[in-house]
Amino acid sequence: MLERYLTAASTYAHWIDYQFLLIAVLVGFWLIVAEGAMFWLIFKFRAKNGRPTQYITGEEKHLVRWITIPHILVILCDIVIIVPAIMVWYNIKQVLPPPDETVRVIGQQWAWSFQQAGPDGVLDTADDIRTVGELHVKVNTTYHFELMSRDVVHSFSVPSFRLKQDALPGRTITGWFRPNRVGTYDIQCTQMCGIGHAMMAGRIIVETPQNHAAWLMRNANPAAAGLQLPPASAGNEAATVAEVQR
Amino acid sequence: MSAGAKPIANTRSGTGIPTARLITWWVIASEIVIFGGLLASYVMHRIGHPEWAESASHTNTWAGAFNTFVLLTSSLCAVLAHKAADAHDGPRAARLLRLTALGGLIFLTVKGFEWAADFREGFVLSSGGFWSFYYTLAGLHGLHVLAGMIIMLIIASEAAKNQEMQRVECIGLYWHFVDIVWIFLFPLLYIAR
Amino acid sequence: MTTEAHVQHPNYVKIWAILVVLLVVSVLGSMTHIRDAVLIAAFGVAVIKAYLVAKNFMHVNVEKRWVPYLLVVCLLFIAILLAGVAPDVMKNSGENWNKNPSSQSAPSVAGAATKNE
Amino acid sequence: MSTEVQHAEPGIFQKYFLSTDHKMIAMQYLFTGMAMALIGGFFAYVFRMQLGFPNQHVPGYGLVTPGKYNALVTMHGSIMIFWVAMPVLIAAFGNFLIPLMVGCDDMAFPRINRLSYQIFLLSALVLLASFLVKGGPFGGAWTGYPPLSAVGAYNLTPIGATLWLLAVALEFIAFLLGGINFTVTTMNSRAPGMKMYDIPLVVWMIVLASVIFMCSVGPLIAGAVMLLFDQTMSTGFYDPTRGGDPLLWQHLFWFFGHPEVYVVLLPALGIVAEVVAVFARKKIFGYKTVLYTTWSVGFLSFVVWAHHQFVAGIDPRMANIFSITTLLISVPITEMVFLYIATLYGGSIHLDTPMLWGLAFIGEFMIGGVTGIFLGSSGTDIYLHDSYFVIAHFHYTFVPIAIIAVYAGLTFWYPKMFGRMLNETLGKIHFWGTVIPFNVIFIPLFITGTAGDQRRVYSYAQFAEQSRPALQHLRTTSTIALLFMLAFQFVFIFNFFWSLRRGKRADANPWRSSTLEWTVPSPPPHGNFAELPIVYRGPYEYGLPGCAEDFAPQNVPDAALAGRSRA
Repeated sequence: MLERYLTAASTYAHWIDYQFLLIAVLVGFWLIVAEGAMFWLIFKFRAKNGRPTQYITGEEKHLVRWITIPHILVILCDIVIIVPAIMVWYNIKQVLPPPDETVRVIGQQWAWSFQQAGPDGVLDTADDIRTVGELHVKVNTTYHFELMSRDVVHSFSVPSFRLKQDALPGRTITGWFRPNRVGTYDIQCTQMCGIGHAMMAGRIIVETPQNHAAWLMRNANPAAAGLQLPPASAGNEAATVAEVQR
Repeated sequence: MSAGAKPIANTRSGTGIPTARLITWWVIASEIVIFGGLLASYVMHRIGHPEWAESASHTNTWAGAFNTFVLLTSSLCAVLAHKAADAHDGPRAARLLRLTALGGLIFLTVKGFEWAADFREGFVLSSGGFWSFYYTLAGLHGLHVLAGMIIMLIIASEAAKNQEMQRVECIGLYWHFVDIVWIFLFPLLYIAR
Repeated sequence: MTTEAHVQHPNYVKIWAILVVLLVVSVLGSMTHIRDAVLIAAFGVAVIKAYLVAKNFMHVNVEKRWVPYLLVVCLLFIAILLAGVAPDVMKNSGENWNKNPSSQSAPSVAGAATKNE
Repeated sequence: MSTEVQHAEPGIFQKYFLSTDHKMIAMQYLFTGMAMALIGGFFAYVFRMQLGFPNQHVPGYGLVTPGKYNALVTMHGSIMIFWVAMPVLIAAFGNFLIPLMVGCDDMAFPRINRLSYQIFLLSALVLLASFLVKGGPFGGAWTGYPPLSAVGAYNLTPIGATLWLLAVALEFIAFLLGGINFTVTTMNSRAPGMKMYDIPLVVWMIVLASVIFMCSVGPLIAGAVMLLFDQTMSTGFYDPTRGGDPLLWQHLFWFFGHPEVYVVLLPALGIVAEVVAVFARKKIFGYKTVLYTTWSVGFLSFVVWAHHQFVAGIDPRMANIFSITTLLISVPITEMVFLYIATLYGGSIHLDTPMLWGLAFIGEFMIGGVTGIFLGSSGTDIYLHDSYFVIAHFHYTFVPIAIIAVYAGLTFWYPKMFGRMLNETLGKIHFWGTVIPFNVIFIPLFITGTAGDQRRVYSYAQFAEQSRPALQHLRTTSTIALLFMLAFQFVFIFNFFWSLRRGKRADANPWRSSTLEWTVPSPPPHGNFAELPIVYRGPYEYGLPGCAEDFAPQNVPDAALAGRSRA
């Protein structure tokens, strides 16, 4: 149900969408039942003069049953909801599949910056690529992200991946995502982090392996040289996206 | 409602406990949760940061021990005051309450000297995690001792005229609670190193 | 309004003496510098002293039953707080996260936070 | 045993500002709460205009910059919870109703009661002062997470942040004093014959709310002392580079935060129970069950707090425990709502304005409760946390609590408070003019929330996925609906002040209700009861067989019941 509102672009996105749908169905049913019961009772027992009210204490067995049975069913629905919810949480936040690549995501007051392994594929080497506000990833590859913050609490959120994790200063939090759809998606900061909270937008660009390799070459600085920010986004990037969009 | 006249509501005792003591128990319950929260945060940080033990070793255990002794003695005077109040001996209760308040004063002066020594050694509120908690905990406790002393002197002045004798027991309860908080503070701040 | 003597007053000075002895025990315990002995002595003594003060000085034993229950429930809430918060604040690492050693904050990134267009 | 107390006729200042009469203190809380509601509502108008019509001049305010937006959102949240919901729901109704419904002349400690209002007024003034200081009011969200709230360089409102924290701390102290007074009065000063199960539900609920507040606010007061030192004395309680931990504040805050939302919910449930029982002319269905579920909700509210922090960096293993306890707490709340609906069965429902508000509360609160399940289950919370779905969820619980239930209580007890009847037609216009726009405000926000809108963001221009025109239309519709809702509030304000002088004069028991406050003239004189009542039965004896009228007041002996003519 969620994908009607926002594209699902990572493997575990549809787990969360199914969980949302499951809750929506169960909870929606009980909402309609309860609201319907209320309006029906209001209509049926509206004040007609001459009709005295019944003296009901609430201990009458045959009436209490009308509450305990739906209540037990609601509890069953709760259990039906909680089990998949915990499984979804367990598989997203607790169990991290083996990473193909690792990215370091650093939140600071009012920008996301990223550190990726350069052509040598190893992080924290001289040829790492550091970008600000833009993260280039390969499609169908499992990424681990090491999330840190340099000042206040930020929250790394990619709605299309259904990914959200707060970045706490003083902590390194590891999570994973595996994009399965090429395209450009928003990165948001969803935790109040001061005056520039709304300006902290980033973009995560999911590319085909060829485009990613090309980008890697373009941005790999010679091993010894200092850090180099990415050139203005390449002209042909829009073309590659269209060409790949099957 | 002139200030003096008590409402009927204050005189009734549906639970069998007079309203003065009932409200004291509720004050103590909410104080437990306040000191509990602060002590819980301190304990978690102490276990999480073993390196604080080094700065904890600079606290003066003797001053802490003497202060515990002072508070225990003043608690004794407080409960003797309650015994005197039960025997409707107002002046004696007032004298004992004033002795208890004196104990509190001694406690605060010893703490004053202790803190002065710590300041001279350069340990202030913002010099590290342990010292922040040390001054916050001891400071909040000291404020409660001070508040207890002031209220105690007011109650003592009324008890001397055999008025409002039930309040002697209530301020005694509060004082014992402040003593128990110090009983836990003493090992946490002075002995755990 | 006089208070009806709802408590029988035990020998307070005797209890006070026990408390002072316990205090001396805990201070001596701290002299031994055996880490665990010190902690057990100090906190064990503290719990006993707190029990003595509560029972004898505060007359909790003769109070209405629900008063000690109320105080214990408040302590229970603090225990719940401790149980819920300890895995994060007390420990330096956990499942998929660890605290950076406090000296080293997150690595710096070259250049100011330039917004790329 | 009459209660004539001879004292000089008090002067204006003495009578209105230094009075220790619980009814006067209730009015002070009520009017301060309503004034702060106007301020909070104005802030909502301003930042909704910025969201509905981005970056345009907001009439009556000017241009909303990101810094101002953060401050507006923070102050709207803080004011509406701490300075509107709690004072009006707990202190105003609590102070007015508890002595009257429990059958005594005043609160057990009138001067502590007066002190609690004075400290509350001081806290409100300290908060208002933070609007005028350099840098403006605090802008780091009503939760005030450090290091943003602890370091002036990060939040750019250092003085505002400290004043906000002091104001909140003072407000806590005011409600500790008030809460203790309510609890002691209800426990000790009940009328003879009023046993535990004869206490009206609204008194039970306000007392339980005060107890939950007292037990949960402690750790946050400790946290606030630590945050104050971090802000002013450069200590490092929440500074990770100096051994502190920002998560400690989040835990202490939400350990208080979640019981806090039940603290404001319970008085609203109590008011609605009274209103529904009176206007359906029916005994509450299962009074004891409602009480037991209230107790279990009260206790469970202490073990659910970290569902606000699923993705906030707590250990992922803890999230499952809190997800289970959150689903657990939805069980007693469901039972209570079912019992309220079951009360309507077999009744004769008079749809006067208070009843309309009461039923609207049940209907709207169910939507709020139901959408909580999406956020309580840890799986979906990964996506929905800090999105507009959360905003819509908690407004579907807070607006029924702080606005709909308060209007139910005000329209129900207005005749008793002021001796005049409110105008019914104006009441109905105001009812429909508030409830319908309310839904049109927040249903679209559910949709924008599921589409990924994050909260506390002054404009979505930077985010491609969120600047889709469809979402902007929803935000604009929501803003326009808010304008309608705010406009209709003036109908109530007019009705409130017009009826003060020219409303139909109300007798002692206009709604033919059976609780004790309706046995005294309205407005009740000083000292309330000419003859302190003795209680013979429970509060909701409606439709009692063998009784001349369809209600049996609590203070009428059984023998005299049959012979009662229609008074």
